[in-house]
Amino acid sequence: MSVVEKGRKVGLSISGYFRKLARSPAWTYLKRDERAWIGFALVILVVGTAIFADFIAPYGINDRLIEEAPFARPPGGAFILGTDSQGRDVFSRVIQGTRIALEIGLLLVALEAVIGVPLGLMAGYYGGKVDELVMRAVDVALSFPGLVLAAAFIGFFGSGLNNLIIALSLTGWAAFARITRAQALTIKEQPYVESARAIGEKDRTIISKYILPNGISPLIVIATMTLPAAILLASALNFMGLGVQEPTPAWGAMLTGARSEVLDGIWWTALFPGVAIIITVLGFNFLGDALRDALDPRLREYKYV
Amino acid sequence: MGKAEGQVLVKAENLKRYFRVEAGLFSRGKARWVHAVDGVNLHIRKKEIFGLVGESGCGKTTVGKLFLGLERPTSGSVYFDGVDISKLSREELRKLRREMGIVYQHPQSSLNPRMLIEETLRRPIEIHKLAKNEQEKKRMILDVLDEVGIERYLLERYPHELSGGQQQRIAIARILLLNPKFIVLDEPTSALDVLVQAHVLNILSNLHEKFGFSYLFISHDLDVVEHISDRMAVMYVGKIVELARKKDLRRRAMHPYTRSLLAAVPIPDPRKKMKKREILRGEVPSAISPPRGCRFHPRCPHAMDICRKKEPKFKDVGGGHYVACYLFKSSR
Amino acid sequence: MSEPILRIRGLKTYFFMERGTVKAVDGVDLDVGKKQILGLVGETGCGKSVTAHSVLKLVPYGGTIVAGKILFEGRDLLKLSNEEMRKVRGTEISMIFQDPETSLDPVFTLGYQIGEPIELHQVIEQHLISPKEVPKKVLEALQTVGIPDPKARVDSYPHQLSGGMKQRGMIAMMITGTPKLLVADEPTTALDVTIQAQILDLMRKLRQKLGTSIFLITHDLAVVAEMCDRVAVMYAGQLIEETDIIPLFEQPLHPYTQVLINAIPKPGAKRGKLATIPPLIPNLMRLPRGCRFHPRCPKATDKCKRVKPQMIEAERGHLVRCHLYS
Amino acid sequence: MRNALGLDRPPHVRYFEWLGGVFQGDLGRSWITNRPVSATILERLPRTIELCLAGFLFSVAIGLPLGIVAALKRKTKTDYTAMGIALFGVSIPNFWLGIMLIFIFGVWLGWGPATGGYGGPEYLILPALVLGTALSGTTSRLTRSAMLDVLSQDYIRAARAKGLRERTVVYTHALKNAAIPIATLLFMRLPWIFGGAIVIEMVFDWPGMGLAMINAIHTSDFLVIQGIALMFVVLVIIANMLADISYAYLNPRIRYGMRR
Repeated sequence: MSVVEKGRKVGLSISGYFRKLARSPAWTYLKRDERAWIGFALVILVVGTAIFADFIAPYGINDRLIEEAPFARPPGGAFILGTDSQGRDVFSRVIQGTRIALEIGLLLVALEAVIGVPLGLMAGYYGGKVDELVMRAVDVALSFPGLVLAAAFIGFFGSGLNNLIIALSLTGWAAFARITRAQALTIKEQPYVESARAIGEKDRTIISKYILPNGISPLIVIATMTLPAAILLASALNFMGLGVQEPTPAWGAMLTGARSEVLDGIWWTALFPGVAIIITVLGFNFLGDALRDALDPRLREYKYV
Repeated sequence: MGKAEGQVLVKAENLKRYFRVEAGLFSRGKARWVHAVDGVNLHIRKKEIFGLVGESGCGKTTVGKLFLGLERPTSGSVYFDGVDISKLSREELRKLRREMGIVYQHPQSSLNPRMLIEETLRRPIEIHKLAKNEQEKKRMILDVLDEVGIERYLLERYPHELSGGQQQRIAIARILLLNPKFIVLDEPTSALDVLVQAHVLNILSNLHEKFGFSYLFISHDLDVVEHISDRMAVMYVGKIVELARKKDLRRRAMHPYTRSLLAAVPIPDPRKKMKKREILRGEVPSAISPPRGCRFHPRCPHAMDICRKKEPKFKDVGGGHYVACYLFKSSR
Repeated sequence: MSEPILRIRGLKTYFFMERGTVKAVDGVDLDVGKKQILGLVGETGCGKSVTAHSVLKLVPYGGTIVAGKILFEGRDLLKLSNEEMRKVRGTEISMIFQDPETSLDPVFTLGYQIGEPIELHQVIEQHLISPKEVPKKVLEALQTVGIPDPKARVDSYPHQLSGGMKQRGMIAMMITGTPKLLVADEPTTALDVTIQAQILDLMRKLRQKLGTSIFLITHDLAVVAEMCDRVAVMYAGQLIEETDIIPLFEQPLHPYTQVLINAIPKPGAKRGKLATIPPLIPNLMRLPRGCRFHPRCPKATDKCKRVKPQMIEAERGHLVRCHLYS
Repeated sequence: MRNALGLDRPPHVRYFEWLGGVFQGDLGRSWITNRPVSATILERLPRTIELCLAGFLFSVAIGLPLGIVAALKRKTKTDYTAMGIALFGVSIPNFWLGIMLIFIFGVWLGWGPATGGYGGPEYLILPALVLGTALSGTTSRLTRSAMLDVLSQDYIRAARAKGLRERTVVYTHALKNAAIPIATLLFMRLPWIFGGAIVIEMVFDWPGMGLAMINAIHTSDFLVIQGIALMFVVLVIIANMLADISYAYLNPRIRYGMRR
């Protein structure tokens, strides 16, 4: 009896999910993948910086620290990454920018998943007219360059953080919808779904207990890989002045004026926000790649013995 | 036919199931139809093991699904215990599910990979509210484990941590919990090695003995079907060509296709090598555009003019032996 | 029996994985005689397929041949360079695979794929024929394997052919060099029984017509009974019994072979009474001490748990690896 | 003034009027410069295409060999290095890379036109290089996985079993099969280049459609935004058609239908 009780508890608890994960081949693979560790370390660094930004940043983002020209001073002394053309500390602004980048990335991915996943599930499981309609929309959204559409949207409705996120989600949801639909379609055909129907499960239970849990892995991968792409896109829009506005220290926005500044030899205002973007994006990309390979059994180990 | 042989449990009447296929990129809109099941009549009695043999794509799996209402027929009816299940609503059918079950070919994919074995076995009890309390649920699960010879510690495993034979026995256990009257076994041993196959076949036979289920045993393996069945039928391109008691089917095989099939099956006895037997030429035609007349005529060594024009009727030639071929006359 | 065409001695092929070493083939000795059909049977994962691939030195990614000799007409294939070995493949030794659906390249026509080895081996390397004769040779190969209307089929892509035709096409592609040895890895497992009968028949005819020896790997004892002259039974990376076809079915010596033969459903076998043994799949990373089969063996003794049995000749030409006969 | 521009009428009416004009080749006039939008587009489209094409070619020239080598040397240092480079390529913001290259080559080394602009090949090299970098990362990752997929197929094993040279196995059989997904996905990702071009044009002052669009956004020149967005839609449709055609051309299953 005790075995059953134990099994029951494990089956339902969260620790059960991790036990399952720890026993799965994907996890053993992931643990041995250096990319996973590099990615994990970088992501921890970035997230930690975002959380403790107020403690790390020595100055406020808008403090004008240099009284006389030239306001842009090279790295050294009190300002380890130098100051910008308005005499503000580059280091503090880069640190505070981490929060904005993550905020945009996470909000965007969450919004895209909230739109895309249910649509994909419905299209895949029920098929028919719903499917056709959703897939037509997905095709259009996927083939359109997100940046162009976002720029046009902002051109008509104005800039700002909210519009930036809405503008980018106009195309971004489609990736989630397509993957979810593909998952639902494949899983629906699996004998275990049909045998669930054969023992009398309801549609609702089949979707929640059979299809979604089995299709979650690629969604995690997609989310992990969408996040860095979203951060890059957002920074490009910020750079073009179409996203968040001064004096908010978004990394992309900090580079807007940098192009003319490098012509005067002021390279530090351009270099460091870019490095921050690269670290963040690289971290999530490493993690995403490792996850994808771990969760895609085709690439794992050897084909047969 | 002899009523003494037991009452009819499941019956198919002129059962048809067509599937739509899109023709391809450059000929959109011209949908074609796969005639997967094209007019099948058969019945299965209570406590009977009925075997259905045929080559891949002949429609035998679809017959199994139609019998359980997992597929809806294009036309014709399936009666289960006198009720026409093709007329039931989704919800009525769902409730009827506890009377029947299905076991699939690939055991690993017929168990939810994200469910512990324990929960997999718990689901049927919960769906149909078969137990009064937690205590009873546990007892039911442990009882059914004993039936299929699975050890208790496997309950807290996931399907991928079990061997193929163990997975298949769990799939059987899940059905036993419902205590159904009728079970469709769709190639249940085809993916297993011969020793594991023997094990699973033994378990199925013993359970049948003990609980008196009716089985529809579907397989491409004539020897396996013959081993386990009471009566058996041979399918070819959506139609049943011959149906008989198992002893009669081998000894008194009539339809030329049945005979070729029997000749083609390798025999595990080196003194009976097939060298001298005739080998059937050609391949199974597409179910999208099956041949006119008798579907076997392009490959049949005895094909006559009439075979090319008109489809032969499925007729009783005596002793519950049915055949669809012009070479034989009805007993009536 | 005359000098065998293929002699395998002490072959070991291991897969080095991060979780441990899989001894897929662990000391196999085997002879294939001239014009003989030798069967290698065993359950999934016993190493029979890896043995077949080792003969052509085409072990899947991750595997290595660590020891042994593979003597083909006296030459040790394991000592050949990659380039020398390549020239052996497709001319002297060929291989046919299990799944015809995936073994033909989908983007080339059947004729091109059959012509490829002819052009490379017979025109470029051996200067046997002129390039103009290649199409004729392709047609000949198609005729040999009995593809109907070969002229039309030359320009077909694989997706335009049925399963049986694909398998014939693959065989045609592999016999263009009239190989002396054909390694067939489960050649009919993916086929329907009427097609299987056709392909088995074709293989027998090829042996007669071209004098090819066949090394047939299968899990199906009935196919073995139909095809083979001699049979080896493999269990957990080792051979456990080797004998001529009739004695194998009529006086199997090893307990494993005995169960294997009695587990096949045969006309007359009583329902529910097939022979079985505990369905434990041997783990090739952690093999039991003593005899590898002892945990499942109905006749196991204490000795079996401790001492590794050797292959011995129990009767003339009948080898077995079991303490019962020592 | 409001009357002349038609701003007194409701937006949807104006939109349908504009749409009606589109079919006659009339995209309206910019309210800033009073130039016909179609004239602006015709002037700037070739420049954007020139930039995109150069970037695309660069990305294929770098990405394809990198991906093939990585797949052939799977799980070796070469593979890890190649894929590390590729991952770096997709992780660098292209506008930042542009700025850095301007600083290094234009300002620091003084090798080229630091201010950007449009002119001879010396103006094209840097923007094309930057535009191609991210895409070459994607291309090589794509090529690698497509090649790995193909190399594990049974027909590759069969090709080896008939004694073909490794060269032939890889460059005839594997590459021709891998070309199907690679070409399709590359063409499908062509629109991404157009997206990238907007930013790059701004960094390098390249007077293409992207720069015109950004200027229009900053000046709320709606008809110009609308016209250019429409032009991008057309480019996207063309890219998708190219993807379909290449797929059908490379894949005999489509070329010869599914008849059996």
